[in-house]
Amino acid sequence: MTIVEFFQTLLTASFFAAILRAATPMVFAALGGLISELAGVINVALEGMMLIAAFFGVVGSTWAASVWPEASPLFFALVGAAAGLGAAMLLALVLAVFYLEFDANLIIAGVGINILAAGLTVFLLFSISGDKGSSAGLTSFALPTLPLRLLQDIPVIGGLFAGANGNGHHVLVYAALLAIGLVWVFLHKTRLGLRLRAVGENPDACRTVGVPVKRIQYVAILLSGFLAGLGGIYLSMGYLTLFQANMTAGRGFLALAAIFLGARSVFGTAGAAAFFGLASVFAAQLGLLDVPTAVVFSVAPLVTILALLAFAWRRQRRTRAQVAAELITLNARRKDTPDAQA
Amino acid sequence: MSSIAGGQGSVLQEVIKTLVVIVIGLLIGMVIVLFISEEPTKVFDAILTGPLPSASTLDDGTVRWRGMTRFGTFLEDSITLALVGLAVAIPFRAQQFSLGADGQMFLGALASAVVSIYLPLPGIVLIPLAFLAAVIAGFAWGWLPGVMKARAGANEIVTTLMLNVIAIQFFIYCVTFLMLDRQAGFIVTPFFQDAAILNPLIHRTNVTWMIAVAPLVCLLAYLFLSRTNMGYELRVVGQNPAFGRRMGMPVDRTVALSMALGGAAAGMAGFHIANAILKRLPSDFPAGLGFEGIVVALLARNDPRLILPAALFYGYLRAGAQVMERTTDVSREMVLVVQAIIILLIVSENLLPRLGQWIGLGRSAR
Amino acid sequence: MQNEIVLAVDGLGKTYPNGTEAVKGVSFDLRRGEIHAIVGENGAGKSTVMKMLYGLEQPTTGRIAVAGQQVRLTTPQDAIDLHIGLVHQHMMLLESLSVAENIALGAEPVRGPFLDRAKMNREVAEVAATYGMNIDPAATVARLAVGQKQRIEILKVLYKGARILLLDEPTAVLTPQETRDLFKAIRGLTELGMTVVFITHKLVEVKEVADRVTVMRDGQVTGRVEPRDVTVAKIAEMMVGRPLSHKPAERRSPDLPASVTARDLTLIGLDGRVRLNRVSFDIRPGEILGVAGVEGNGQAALGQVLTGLLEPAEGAARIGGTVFTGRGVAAARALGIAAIPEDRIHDGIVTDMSIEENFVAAEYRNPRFSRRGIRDRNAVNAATREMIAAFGVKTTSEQTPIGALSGGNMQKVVLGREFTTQPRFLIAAQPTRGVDIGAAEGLRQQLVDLRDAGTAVLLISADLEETIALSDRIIVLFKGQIVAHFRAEEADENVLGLYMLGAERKAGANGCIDQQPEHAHV
Amino acid sequence: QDIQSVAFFVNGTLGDKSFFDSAQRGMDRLGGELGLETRTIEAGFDPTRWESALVDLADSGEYDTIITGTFTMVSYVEQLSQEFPEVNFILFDGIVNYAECGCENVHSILFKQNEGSYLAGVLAATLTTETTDSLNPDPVLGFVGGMEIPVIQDFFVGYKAGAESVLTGPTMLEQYANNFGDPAIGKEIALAQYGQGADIVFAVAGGTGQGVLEAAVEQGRLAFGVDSDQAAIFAESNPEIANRIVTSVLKNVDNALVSAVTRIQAGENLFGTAEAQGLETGGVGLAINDVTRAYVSAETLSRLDEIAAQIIDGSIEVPTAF
Ligand SMILES: Nc1ncnc2c1ncn2[C@@H]1O[C@H](COP(=O)(O)OP(=O)(O)OP(=O)(O)O)[C@@H](O)[C@H]1O
Ligand SMILES: Nc1ncnc2c1ncn2[C@@H]1O[C@H](COP(=O)(O)OP(=O)(O)OP(=O)(O)O)[C@@H](O)[C@H]1O
Ligand SMILES: [Mg+2]
Ligand SMILES: [Mg+2]
Repeated sequence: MTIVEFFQTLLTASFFAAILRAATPMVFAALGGLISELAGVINVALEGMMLIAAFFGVVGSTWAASVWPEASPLFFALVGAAAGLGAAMLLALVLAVFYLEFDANLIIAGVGINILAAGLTVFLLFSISGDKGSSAGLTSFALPTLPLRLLQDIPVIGGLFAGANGNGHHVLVYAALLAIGLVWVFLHKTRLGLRLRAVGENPDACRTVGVPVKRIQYVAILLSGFLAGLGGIYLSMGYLTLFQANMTAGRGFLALAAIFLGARSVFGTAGAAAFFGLASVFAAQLGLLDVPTAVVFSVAPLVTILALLAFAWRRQRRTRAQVAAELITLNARRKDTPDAQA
Repeated sequence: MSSIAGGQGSVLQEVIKTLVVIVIGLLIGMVIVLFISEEPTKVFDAILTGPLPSASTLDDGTVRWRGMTRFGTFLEDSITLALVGLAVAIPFRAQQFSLGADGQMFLGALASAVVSIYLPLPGIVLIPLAFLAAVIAGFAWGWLPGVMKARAGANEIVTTLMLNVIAIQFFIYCVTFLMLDRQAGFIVTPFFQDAAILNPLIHRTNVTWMIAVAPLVCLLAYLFLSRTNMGYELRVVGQNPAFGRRMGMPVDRTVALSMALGGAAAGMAGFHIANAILKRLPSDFPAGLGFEGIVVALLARNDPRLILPAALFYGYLRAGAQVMERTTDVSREMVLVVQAIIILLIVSENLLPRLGQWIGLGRSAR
Repeated sequence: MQNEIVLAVDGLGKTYPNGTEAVKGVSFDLRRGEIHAIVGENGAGKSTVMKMLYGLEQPTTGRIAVAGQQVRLTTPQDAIDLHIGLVHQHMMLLESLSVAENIALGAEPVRGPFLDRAKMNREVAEVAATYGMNIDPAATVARLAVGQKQRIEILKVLYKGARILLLDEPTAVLTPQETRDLFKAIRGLTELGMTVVFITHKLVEVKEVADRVTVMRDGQVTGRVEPRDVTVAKIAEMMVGRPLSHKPAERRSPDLPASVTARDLTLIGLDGRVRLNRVSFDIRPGEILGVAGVEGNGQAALGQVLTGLLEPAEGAARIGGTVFTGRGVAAARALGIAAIPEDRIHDGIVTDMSIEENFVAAEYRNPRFSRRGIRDRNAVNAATREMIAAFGVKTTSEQTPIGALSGGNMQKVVLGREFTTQPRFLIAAQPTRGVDIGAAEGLRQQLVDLRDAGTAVLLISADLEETIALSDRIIVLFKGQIVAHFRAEEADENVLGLYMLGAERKAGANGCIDQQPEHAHV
Repeated sequence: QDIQSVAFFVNGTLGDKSFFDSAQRGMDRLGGELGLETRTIEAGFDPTRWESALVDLADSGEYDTIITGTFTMVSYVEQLSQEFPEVNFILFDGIVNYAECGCENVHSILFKQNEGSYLAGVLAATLTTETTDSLNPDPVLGFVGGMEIPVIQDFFVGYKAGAESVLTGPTMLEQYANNFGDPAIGKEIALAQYGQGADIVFAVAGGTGQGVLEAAVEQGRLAFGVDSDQAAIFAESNPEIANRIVTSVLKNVDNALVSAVTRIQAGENLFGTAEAQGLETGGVGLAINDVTRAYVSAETLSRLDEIAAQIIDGSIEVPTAF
């Protein structure tokens, strides 16, 4: 395949759909991470929270099907989703209790949570299905794909809503897009959002005006568990319809990076997560060009690092320019009004 | 987060607290084992005495030692753990949350492999050269995020995680395309030259003179931190960079140096794994050891003097866990779960008082 | 009505978890409409009492009664519900948020889960107007001056309906004029029936404004007086436990050529704001040049430029002819520059390290203390002991973490460290801020001794009394420019205040010796 | 030599739906059918532990025979066979260098996965031309490998040769995921290959391959599985997926192990030798099941049988990656 052909494939709606698909889990997790980061609690355990949600999503749906065999697959999937989200939030609660009650170091506790999730999912998977690798032996149910006919009929951009094969995108893809807006509204338009950001900036100041700092940090960590959980169940009940040991494969860590790459703003973070999605789609497709995958997989982290450096460089250059400009106006002013001095 | 820089509180107090928490963690693990295992006594035996060799007298009266390998695994593992523990502890002392030990270790191993495979030199030169190459590679890969932090304020958690990915992919690329042993049938470099391979000190193990190097490095790290100006700067900058700046200390250089020194220790771990244990490098070199380093650093409260005991303890635990997963019905995943619980408990500065408070609710309410 | 007791504490005690017995059996009461001052040395327990009244700390013993009802205050919200408000010793503001958000935080008007920003701004403006403190609700706090921030702190409390205001050292950073404005506002509040408690180290203020004074020492109440009845010296004696001899430093202006010459120092901040605008001055060896100015007008920036932390955009300062600005801290220190930072905890010490390791920080590379990068711990230890003796640091050992010392003792170590370097030029920023009268006297004497040994000193202090008492000459900074230059004996707090607020300015003023200092007649 | 107790050393974990699981089925049969004492040790994915765990196992003296697989273990087995002459080793999917190490106590079993793949290539090429709803007039065939290693490449080489024996110049998409455990990447790659017009994607990628199967469902295209009969694995739990897996290239490690042990029990001395299991011995093959029969005409099936016979008798020579 030639480069030209390759780039032609990039410009199709299905490529756009692929980016959305790949970005969705990271958008969720990054938004979750952003919320807790803004509340002053960096969440290194996004990975583990996603993983545990992915697992319980699958197991929950299987379980629902065995308990209420006559109900609909959508119901099974919803039960699974609830189980997955519940599990992720439970894990978030563990992190919160250890950090907020037991004064555990946040980063290391996060690492511990990740190990816990990795061990627990495989252990339970084996106990339930007798298989350590994946849940292939279980019948699990995915959340549905939603065609939005009205939007798809819009000329030109309608194609973006077509999804991979005209059936629209997965519900959670829409949910992720919606979540970007909702998180922004939450952070900037609600009382809880204001308090949350205030807690992150100066907890002591909040305490003195009666803002319950600890309670708000609990809420922030649980919310980040909830959003990471959405990312997790998307992986196992949308992107794929199975659980695979360690199937998050570092997406939680990329989500964490996205927060910083996005300069801790909602849209920046979502944009950075989308970029990581793009990079992973590239990684999958560049293979067709005979580029070694090792090179392709290095692109996203490399760009992240370069972007962080570029931010810093631009910031420095901008302040230097600002200082220089101010000096010029200052000198001009001095010349205009020589008697400011005399 | 200040607790992580360590150094405060009496050492004895910290050690006792750590021990109590470890005991609690182990007890919780044992309770779990009681629930899931049908042979709990065998499990406890495996985890507590598994790493030790056993002697048996044969019919002809000769004594046969079995399990030297297990004992060796325990020692080998402890060496690696001590080095990656140091790799985490030194940056932590400067208040840098480096999660980059993994990548640094990969590159250290790779650099050592290049020397060990391709330079036709006698062992007496080759081994020190390979060691040096590993140290320099680790140093450089640690220095990089250090400079980015110091100069550009780039969050080191993010940069080190990203640099890990890059290092690992680079490693895979090198092994797959540049150093591949085409005869092997899997993705691996050729065996190192014999001269580059460290000789085992104990039969059937890979315990080599690295067993002397690891404690020596810990000692050097301790002397560096406590006796040298640079070590002093590192501690000051870790606790209060603004103060360091006002005292005219080279804060940026110190931040970068702390990460680079951590990287050097990680590079040594890479050398140990490459030249003492694997003797060639497969593309699926073990990732995740950096996180184990965090546990060791934590157990040792970032004090280089305690790194070795902590590594030995943790190494023993891990070796016991391996014996357990190989000889009993408890799976390796359960070991991970128990390990995670111990980590969580150990980092909980306030665990005992808070638990006491919860248990004695009635009393504290008064 | 005037005598109605709105709050009473009885036998209040507090032992911190680390064993510090900060407050022991304190009793006092507050009457409606009074201004009640609480004075005491550092660590006397004043802030701790306030925190207990505000629900931030729980008393270990004793009772608190509000309007005759015994109460338990477990969170600030409990106190707020009882109409008690605390303005902290340190500013507690969210710099990135707006004035209105800061003021309303904790009691934000909402519509459902959403903030009602319009209502919030309106209400904040109303409250501000009611109490005569005009302020723009939409402004970002980071951009405001200290005096305005102080006002926000008080509005925060009033907005939440406080009737009892606890003000912990509200005047520490204010000019006399701002202080007077504040007192006027406080008077207004008490006339509306509110009760104000304020803590201060400035006894003159107490005399000026308080209806009653409670004196604390060592966690206990050692005196309850009406300031009308006693002298300042008497209150000071109750605080310290012994009479204080208050003799002003003897001045001697040496007629030597200047050793430190700063010319046209200009600094532009990262946000493009002009922090220093052509600041020029000279200091002779053995001379103290005082800098007066409201916080935020360039004193801190001046200190940071002179210590080498920041590079000036224009201009330079020389010592003995050698430029020492813009070359980094280490270079400046090598030329004999020393500095006492204004924020002791943040910039002056490493709390978790020992006195010894804090002491050696300025000179650890000196061959006295290290050779070839290897530290000589015995030498450090010996020198530390010497310093502890010379400066009278109260400690059990030189290995004690410095964070365990009281503020005054910490400051002694900081001074000890900088003085031991035998500097040619010392920049002393707020050398006695937050230090009690007794310790402050000692520190001032040390400063004077250093001056007498021939060191040039730049004294930056928010305490005008101190500036006037110690300096030989005084410059006033306003918006980064020198607006006046006085001989200290001719300066007067009120006149200085006018310049500090920008109400008066001398065109082209600078602090050079060839510019004849002005006489203080306005 | 008598075999009584057998330990299976897994340099990884079970659950790969691939040859480790297949080998484990063999172990189960050794325990059940032959009544041997068996034990499986999962050493995990950390290569620094493999050598010592294997030594420990040999040293324990509890098992007279150790079974282990993959080329990764070759050098360890070579070394240990000399150190522990009293222990027997059976190595599958790898071969020791008998000339150099002697290895009198090692039996090596290789699989000619290229032969099975050749048949898969023929079948894929036939299907893609028979399928009328093909998007792409030029035949395109996909292949997703786990890692670029000879054992996996061997599958591709055979697959390609088979396809080329039917069609002239089919487009062969060959891509490696660098990972045996990331189904999401597998799915993304497969979607891309389907997007390139591939009707069939052959997944030789362990867990990563499950993503390929899901992509097939989503795109309504076809997939080939590997090692075990993957349609059978999914038949009950997920018929939608099973119905997309036309066939799987089988690597019957279980059969090979059971047969080797049985022959040794019967007195045949296999130690010190290597054997290659191909179509002839039933070590590899194509899974033919209901799904296969639903997609493939009877005549194509019988043609596959003919080709298999030709491979066995040597009239067709299948290229290999080794
Ligand atoms: N959180 C705390 N934990 C332990 N000790 C404390 C704590 N806060 C204050 N202390 C100690 O309690 C004593 C009283 O402190 P407090 O802050 O009440 O003094 P203060 O009178 O307000 O002093 P200052 O004039 O310096 O503000 C001091 O010895 C102080 O070191
Ligand atoms: N050019 C600069 N380069 C780097 N940092 C700067 C620069 N200008 C100002 N800053 C930073 O901004 C902070 C505030 O400076 P600013 O000039 O407002 O202080 P100031 O007016 O002297 O304060 P105050 O007198 O209230 O203590 C300084 O402490 C410094 O850290
Ligand atoms: Mg106080
Ligand atoms: Mg200023």
